[in-house]
Amino acid sequence: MSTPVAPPPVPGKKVNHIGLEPVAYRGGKTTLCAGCGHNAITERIIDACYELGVEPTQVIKLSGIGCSSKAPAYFLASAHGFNSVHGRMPSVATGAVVANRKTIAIGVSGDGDTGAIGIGQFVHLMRRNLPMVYIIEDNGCYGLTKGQFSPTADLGSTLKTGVVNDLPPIDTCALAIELGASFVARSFSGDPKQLKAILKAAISHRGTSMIDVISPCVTFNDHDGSTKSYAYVKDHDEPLGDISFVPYFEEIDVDFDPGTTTAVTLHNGSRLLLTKLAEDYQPTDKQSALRLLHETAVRGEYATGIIYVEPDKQDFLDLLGLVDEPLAFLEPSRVRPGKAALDEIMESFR
Amino acid sequence: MSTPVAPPPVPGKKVNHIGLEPVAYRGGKTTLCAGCGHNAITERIIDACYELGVEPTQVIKLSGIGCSSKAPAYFLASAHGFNSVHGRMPSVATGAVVANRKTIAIGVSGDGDTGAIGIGQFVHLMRRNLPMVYIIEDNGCYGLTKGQFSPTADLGSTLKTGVVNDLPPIDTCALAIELGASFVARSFSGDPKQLKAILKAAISHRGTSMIDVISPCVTFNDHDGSTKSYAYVKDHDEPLGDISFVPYFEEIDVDFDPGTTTAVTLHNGSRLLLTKLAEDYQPTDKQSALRLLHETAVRGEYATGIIYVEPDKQDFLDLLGLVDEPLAFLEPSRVRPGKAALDEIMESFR
Amino acid sequence: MSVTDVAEQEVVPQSRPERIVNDFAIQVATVNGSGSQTANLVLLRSIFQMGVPVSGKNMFPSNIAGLPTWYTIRASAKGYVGRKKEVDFLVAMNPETAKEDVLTLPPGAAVVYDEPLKLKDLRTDLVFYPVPFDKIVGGITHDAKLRRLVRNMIYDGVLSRLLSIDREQMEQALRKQLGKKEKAIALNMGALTAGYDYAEANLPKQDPFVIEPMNKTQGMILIEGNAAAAIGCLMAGVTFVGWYPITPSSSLCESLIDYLKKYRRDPETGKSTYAVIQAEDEIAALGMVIGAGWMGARAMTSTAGPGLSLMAEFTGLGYYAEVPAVIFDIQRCGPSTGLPTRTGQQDILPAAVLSHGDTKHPMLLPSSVAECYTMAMDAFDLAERLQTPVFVMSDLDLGMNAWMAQPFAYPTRPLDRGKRLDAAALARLGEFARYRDVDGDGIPYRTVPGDGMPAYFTRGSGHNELAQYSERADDYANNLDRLARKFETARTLVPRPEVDLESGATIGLIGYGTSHWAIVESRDQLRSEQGLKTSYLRLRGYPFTPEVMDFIDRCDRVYVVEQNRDGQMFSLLRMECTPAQVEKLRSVRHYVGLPLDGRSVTTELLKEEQGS
Amino acid sequence: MSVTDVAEQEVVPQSRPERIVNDFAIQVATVNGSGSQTANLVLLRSIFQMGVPVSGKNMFPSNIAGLPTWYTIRASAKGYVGRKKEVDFLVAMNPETAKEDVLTLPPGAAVVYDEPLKLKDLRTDLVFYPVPFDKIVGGITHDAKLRRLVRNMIYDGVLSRLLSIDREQMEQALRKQLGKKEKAIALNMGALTAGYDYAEANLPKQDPFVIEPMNKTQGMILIEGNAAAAIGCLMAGVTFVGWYPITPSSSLCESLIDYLKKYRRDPETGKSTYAVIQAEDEIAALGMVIGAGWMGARAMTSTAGPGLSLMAEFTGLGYYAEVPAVIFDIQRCGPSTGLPTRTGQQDILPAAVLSHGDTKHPMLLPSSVAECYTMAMDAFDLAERLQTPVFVMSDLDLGMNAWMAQPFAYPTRPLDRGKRLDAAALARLGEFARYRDVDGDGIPYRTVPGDGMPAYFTRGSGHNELAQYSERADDYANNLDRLARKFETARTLVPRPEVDLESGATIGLIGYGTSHWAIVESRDQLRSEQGLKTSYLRLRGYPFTPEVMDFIDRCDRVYVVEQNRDGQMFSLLRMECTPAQVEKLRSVRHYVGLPLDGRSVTTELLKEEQGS
Ligand SMILES: Cc1ncc(C[n+]2csc(CCOP(=O)(O)OP(=O)(O)O)c2C)c(N)n1
Ligand SMILES: Cc1ncc(C[n+]2csc(CCOP(=O)(O)OP(=O)(O)O)c2C)c(N)n1
Ligand code: SF4
Ligand code: SF4
Ligand SMILES: [Mg+2]
Ligand SMILES: [Mg+2]
Repeated sequence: MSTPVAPPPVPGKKVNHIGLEPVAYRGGKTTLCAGCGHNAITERIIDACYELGVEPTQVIKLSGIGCSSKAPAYFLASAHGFNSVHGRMPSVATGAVVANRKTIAIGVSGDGDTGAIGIGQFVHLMRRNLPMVYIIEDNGCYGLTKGQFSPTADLGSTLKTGVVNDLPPIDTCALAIELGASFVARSFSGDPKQLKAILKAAISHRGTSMIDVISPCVTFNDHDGSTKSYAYVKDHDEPLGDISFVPYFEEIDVDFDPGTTTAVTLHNGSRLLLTKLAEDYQPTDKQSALRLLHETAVRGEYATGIIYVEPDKQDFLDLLGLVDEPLAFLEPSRVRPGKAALDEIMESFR
Repeated sequence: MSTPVAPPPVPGKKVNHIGLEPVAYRGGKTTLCAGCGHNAITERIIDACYELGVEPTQVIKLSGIGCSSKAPAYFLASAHGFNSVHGRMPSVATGAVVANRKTIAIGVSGDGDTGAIGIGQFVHLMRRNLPMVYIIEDNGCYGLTKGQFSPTADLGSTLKTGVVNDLPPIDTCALAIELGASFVARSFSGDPKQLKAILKAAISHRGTSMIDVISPCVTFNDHDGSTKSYAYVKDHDEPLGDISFVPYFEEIDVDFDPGTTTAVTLHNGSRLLLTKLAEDYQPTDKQSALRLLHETAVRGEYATGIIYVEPDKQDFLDLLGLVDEPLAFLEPSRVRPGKAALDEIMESFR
Repeated sequence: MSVTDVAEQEVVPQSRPERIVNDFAIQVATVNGSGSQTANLVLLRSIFQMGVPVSGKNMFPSNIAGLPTWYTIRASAKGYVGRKKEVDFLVAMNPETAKEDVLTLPPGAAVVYDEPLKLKDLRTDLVFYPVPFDKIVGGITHDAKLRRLVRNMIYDGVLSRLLSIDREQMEQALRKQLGKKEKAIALNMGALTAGYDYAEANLPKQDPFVIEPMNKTQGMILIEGNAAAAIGCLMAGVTFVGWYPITPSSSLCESLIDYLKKYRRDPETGKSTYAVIQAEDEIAALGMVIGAGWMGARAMTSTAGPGLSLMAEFTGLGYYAEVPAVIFDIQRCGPSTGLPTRTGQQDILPAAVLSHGDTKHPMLLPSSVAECYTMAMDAFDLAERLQTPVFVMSDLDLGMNAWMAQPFAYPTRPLDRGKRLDAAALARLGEFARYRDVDGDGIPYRTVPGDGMPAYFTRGSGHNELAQYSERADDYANNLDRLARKFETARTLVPRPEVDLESGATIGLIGYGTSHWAIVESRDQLRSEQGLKTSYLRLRGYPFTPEVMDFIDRCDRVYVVEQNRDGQMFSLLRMECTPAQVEKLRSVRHYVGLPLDGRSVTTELLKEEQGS
Repeated sequence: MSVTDVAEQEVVPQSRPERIVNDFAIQVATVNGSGSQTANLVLLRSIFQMGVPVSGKNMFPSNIAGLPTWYTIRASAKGYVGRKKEVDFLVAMNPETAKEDVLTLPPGAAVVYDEPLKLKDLRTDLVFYPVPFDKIVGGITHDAKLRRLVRNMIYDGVLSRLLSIDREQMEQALRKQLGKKEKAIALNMGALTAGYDYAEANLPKQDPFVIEPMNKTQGMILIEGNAAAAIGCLMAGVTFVGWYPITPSSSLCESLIDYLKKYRRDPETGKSTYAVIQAEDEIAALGMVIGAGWMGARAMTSTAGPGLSLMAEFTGLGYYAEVPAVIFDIQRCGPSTGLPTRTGQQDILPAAVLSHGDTKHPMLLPSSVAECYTMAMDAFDLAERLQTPVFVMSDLDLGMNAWMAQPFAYPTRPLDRGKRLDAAALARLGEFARYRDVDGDGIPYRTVPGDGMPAYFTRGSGHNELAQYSERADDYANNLDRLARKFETARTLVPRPEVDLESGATIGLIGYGTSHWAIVESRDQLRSEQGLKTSYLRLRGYPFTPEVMDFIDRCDRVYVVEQNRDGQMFSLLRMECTPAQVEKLRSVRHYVGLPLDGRSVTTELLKEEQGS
């Protein structure tokens, strides 16, 4: 059966505060490339859920289509999952969360899934402030269809084929803030400490928690202008002539202090500048959050951390004024009005 | 025939600098409600094109679906027009402009057409900075389908049926600036002087000119909390019981000095606060433009004027590196490579 | 009337009898946005209240105000409620169309018209009643806005006099329309009376048309199909609605919102036992429905052609991931944007096979407002029973026009929530295999998040019985075969057709949806005018049930009557019928955007019969 | 091989002859991302260079690295290039699938395997050749990454020895593959030689399979259908491409981009005579194409099932607004997401009737890479001639696998830009009426912005001949009738079928697309094994041309062979055929995601024949 039930905790074994072992938070074996940033994010989701003591069966996992969107199969095996269609996970999540308000929804998307085909649904999800965690596993390319640019690709980056990206990237964090998401963060798949902390905060937040996680595609993402770029390596290391060959990479790990900037060298040799928000950064002002994003972007840096949060904003379920019980489980007597109601209605048409 | 050719100018008659009379810029008879803001915008488009001396046959007029999207039929009768499908005009415009770079494209959309179903294509159009004028005729509702909320409806506004809008509006100007549009303005259908001036600037700009024009729907848009709202009037003036009745209104005109805030009372009695940008406002800084939008929004005001402009930004046609001639009109010899090319290609597969 | 198809010339003008009682069509030609709806509905309702079977059809333009619009009221002692092509009594208020409207009338018709239009001289074979509306309205109120508004009520008064429609019934109908707005009622009654008085004083009756009381509408209601469907959804216990406005479907969700607000708020907390979300488009609307249905909610959406097209991808996902969803398609005419305010049955074939990659879907085919109500409930039960998207194919004519009906009966059947795995079932089956055909009907058991049963991973992609990802050929083929089996099960569950086998008839008719009303009338015409007996099968569901094939077998020739160009149901039948059955099938198609009328069916059928 | 359908047990294992020359299938089972593509293509190409007809089929998973993948190379002296179900020679490199791969082999097959997999004892009726790949690769390089990469080249060396494939041809093929990368070539040749040497020293030949030189591929090319289609688009003078990546269609636009860059830049300015835009999704991709086509550019997009579904609304707009557009559908298996890396012909019916509100579309049906090339050109001509969206229905098997072909001929026909109004035509016609059927073929004249001719207003909505907005019934019906007439004109313009009438044959086969190759082989099997003669019609376009009906008339029974569950082309035929023709039609369907093979057709047909 596809959903192993967690074995009863053995005394002395490591368990969390609801008595579950880490294994209860694991999922199927990944089919992503070794070293793919997405796998690291999966691990952090597992860690965060374990440490928070989230009840796995209370979680629903949703995604669109892409390498990233496969991730929900790789964590929380005992949670229901829905790998839906490309770019339209937000609508499926909206229906699902509204139908059962007791669930914790974790959505995983890609930068193509969200930024291209899915940007319309993304905009409206953010605007609704639907309570869910929305993770973009952001590698600036379409991994699953073999490396085309996504709308978060950096200006001037090049494809393996030499095509140069001429369009400016969409900043999903700035967009989410502009549109009304009440928790907006950015992190890096290779920064386990920060990412886990953000995920825990995101799961605990009530409202849309949007996290853009930079998550390098070791197979296709490829920045030009670096002498160690994939293109460069390919030219100078001739045996790599097989286009179907996927090199094996170790995952990258970084750990740096809040308030500092660190440079990460990616597998293809390109450099990523990460600026960690200082501990005293106040993420409650929209204007400063947007300014921060623009200023770091101009410097070619990514600001990471919790960029904006509005803890008390009404979420979509509040706005809908739903009963406390999940809509999906209401008794027939509560959803089919009595005969008197029908009679009254009929009378109005007489 | 649907496209009357402008009569040769009569000496002594009023003509513009390319020798055309105002009538050459007119279109079919409007089928919109009397007093609809959209009609006023149509008039300003006619004025602006006439005064600029735009060659009407060089213009293409594009739209999605909605009352607003009918507008292209009502100006420049001798220009080709395309009333396409709901929310997808940006893609049609993209194909059209790229296919013939010599055209001047004027797109007309609604707030539902752009903000709801079309927001994804809007985002990507802005990002591409496609040279065209993109006008949103913004009434905060779906006129053509009888008054449902659109995503630009104000928080707390009510439908005729009493439904209250709980979601915050999307600010299409802030979004356009964030996404890379190089000319972003807001105006009011009832401010002919400002609107015409903005339209002239927009047509003259090279890149995407996005103009959000507040354009009241006299038939359906209806703000609560005003004792003169449509709902209020309906309650207190009982004969208005007919749901198919559309009141007849005169168009509203305002004209006010830069730097002041003007309150406009709409037909339904609700008030609109317009802040006209001071003459020394510098619309070239993204950050200040965004700040301005947010600050005025918080005060419940609309800032009108040219909010942001980046005159030298490369447009999409530059990025594509197209030949100077329209792609649509290239000679067969320029688009079908010679036999040598095919031979060379065949050789590569041998 | 300028937009309608012109009455066939073959219908030989007979010399009219002196009195034509309760059997004629009134058409009111106005400009939309001019507030004629109240006047028209009062007219309709007062005839209805007099016990005379009646139907009303609104032909309105795709804008909000200022374009021609026509409202046709047909009184029919025999109970015909389909469209009647010939207009007998015209009320010409619209200068733009008046001339053409008059020119297309059959001889002997009567015309009430706004005097300044000077229509009198257009023809000599009609009865003309000029009415100086502006002058009359001047005597009623000085407020210009109100004048425009009550002007239309004057023609109600004129007609009340000319057609002998009880003025008290008119007042009662007006009160029904306007509720407690006494001032408005008084004003409108004033206009009505003024019209009546004018007619009495100036317009001697010259035409044969009169309304006389009957008792054929006792206890009945007058309701639009969309409202009826909304009531069905309410009674079906819908808990989730995701929608996007589109004509002619919006009023379904909008009525539903009203009912939900009134009848589905928790009496203690005031909180809602439902959610309605106006989505950003139809893709999102169906996406939400799929999400909610997957979660176990009774979820639905409603749309029209362009929305149907946009729902193609998600419908395929629903089919393969096996998620219940109810989709109302209130069909309109043509493409995006087509003629959004005209009717048709043009989405039948696309809906049946919507999406790519081998998909087919059950459809319910309501003909009446009563079926809009019952089939809404059927649709939810079927969707959950079959775990698949189910389409309810209504149309503009049914959805947006007022139809007579017996009051709807309270449902006796409990909600069918389908095969949901519970502890007992799990114990019995030993193991949960989401996509295993345990019962041989192709329908597997499902669990939903939060029900305490085992989870599974849902995907459109290839999967095995355990819902595990699989690209294996055998898994793929097995799954497809099971889905095909499930479609065979659907065949046993969709509503059976209504069959009327006439003894001695060799000709059969197959129809569905609103075409029904034209067929009923056409059969009578064929019988009375040609002595031609016909049998009739009205389809109520797809896939086709065995009765359909039986019916064809019993006939020599079968005419499939429908409102589209391509013979879409005819094509679906052709795909399944035996050659002998195909041999018998003929296609009768109507595609002008206006509801099908009996005469067109009769003419078309006779033409074919002469050929065959 | 675990994901494929298992070879039928009915195929009685015959005692194999001692030498089987140029008539067997090699299958290489690896893990994707392990870089086996070079080794496999070198193998394919070297056999091809030896003059032996060959085909290669890649069965790859829907991820990027780490899952099982199979590459099958079929050598066939007779020139069969369809799939062969039985694998004769397995190269087992993947521990995960090795066991099942071996267990499903027919008796007498040979297995080269990675020694540690210990497959020898699984069966006694096979020939096993263990090869210690890691040990051998250790002797070639010390760089771990390079080792993983060239490891696969070793099996090429082993096969070169065992199957007598010329090592020089292998080197040449390798050079073709790697271009001028001397270091890479040297390294790979080292691995190849090491494999060869190992086999020579340790693996005495025990199986019957050998490759011997022939001269059947002289002058031919090896090319994938998507590349061929791209070349066709290039030669068709495409100027606008709007696309969105999706397997298996991406490589069409990606190859096209390469060609356009090389051959369509202005020699003087370096500027492009084309534009390619990666759209934000398929709706936008087709929207752009419609915009560009409306403007007069030759515009196209390419997609697969999920994208087709998303294009439904715009396709209907294109149909009704009469805008040329070329849409390639490289069909894959199942729904969204389905099996994106498996093949099928499952979008035929949805594409034919895509969109709502009475629509139907011409389709071109390429079977070969040559037709991918020619039909790409045909599609642009047809789209402009007919002013409508035209679909080219390819599939994954054709689009992404390498096929032999004669080099493509340079087009002799000039571009057909269709009925564009010019001054002369305007003078002749007197007036421009965008939607008037001047020539009786349903095709009106058009103008485009900037051509100096009169403008018109384009809309999906109802319009009259002058392109003016109209909701009139007669305008609507006239327009629909003209569009139907235009579809009849399309019938005369789409490519005619290829018909092979065998004298004395009573049975006919109808096929299209890649099913062709299985049908060719099946016909030979039927003839040689059963003495059963068959006639054959290969569809090349839709709507059906008269030849199709003629063909059916000439046969007693006609089997429609296709790769989907629902018999989609069979259904389209049933929709149009006379009852007598329907009587003859049978459906042979194959829907496992893998290319159809001749044996399956033969078996299925014989089963039906016995039944009939
Ligand atoms: C409608 C549709 N169009 C296209 C595709 C093909 N497709 C699959 S994944 C993908 C892009 C994935 O990119 P991203 O979301 O960034 O995920 P990544 O693989 O990079 O993690 C595309 C275009 C599809 N599945 N469905
Ligand atoms: C795919 C699709 N969905 C829905 C509709 C119905 N529809 C027509 S116009 C419109 C909204 C128009 O609102 P807006 O763009 O704000 O224009 P307005 O009428 O207010 O000017 C809708 C929902 C449609 N035509 N197509
Ligand atoms: S292709 Fe890129 S994104 Fe996809 S799994 Fe591999 S590394 Fe990750
Ligand atoms: S309904 Fe509103 S938006 Fe539409 S035409 Fe009338 S006033 Fe304008
Ligand atoms: Mg990505
Ligand atoms: Mg609007």
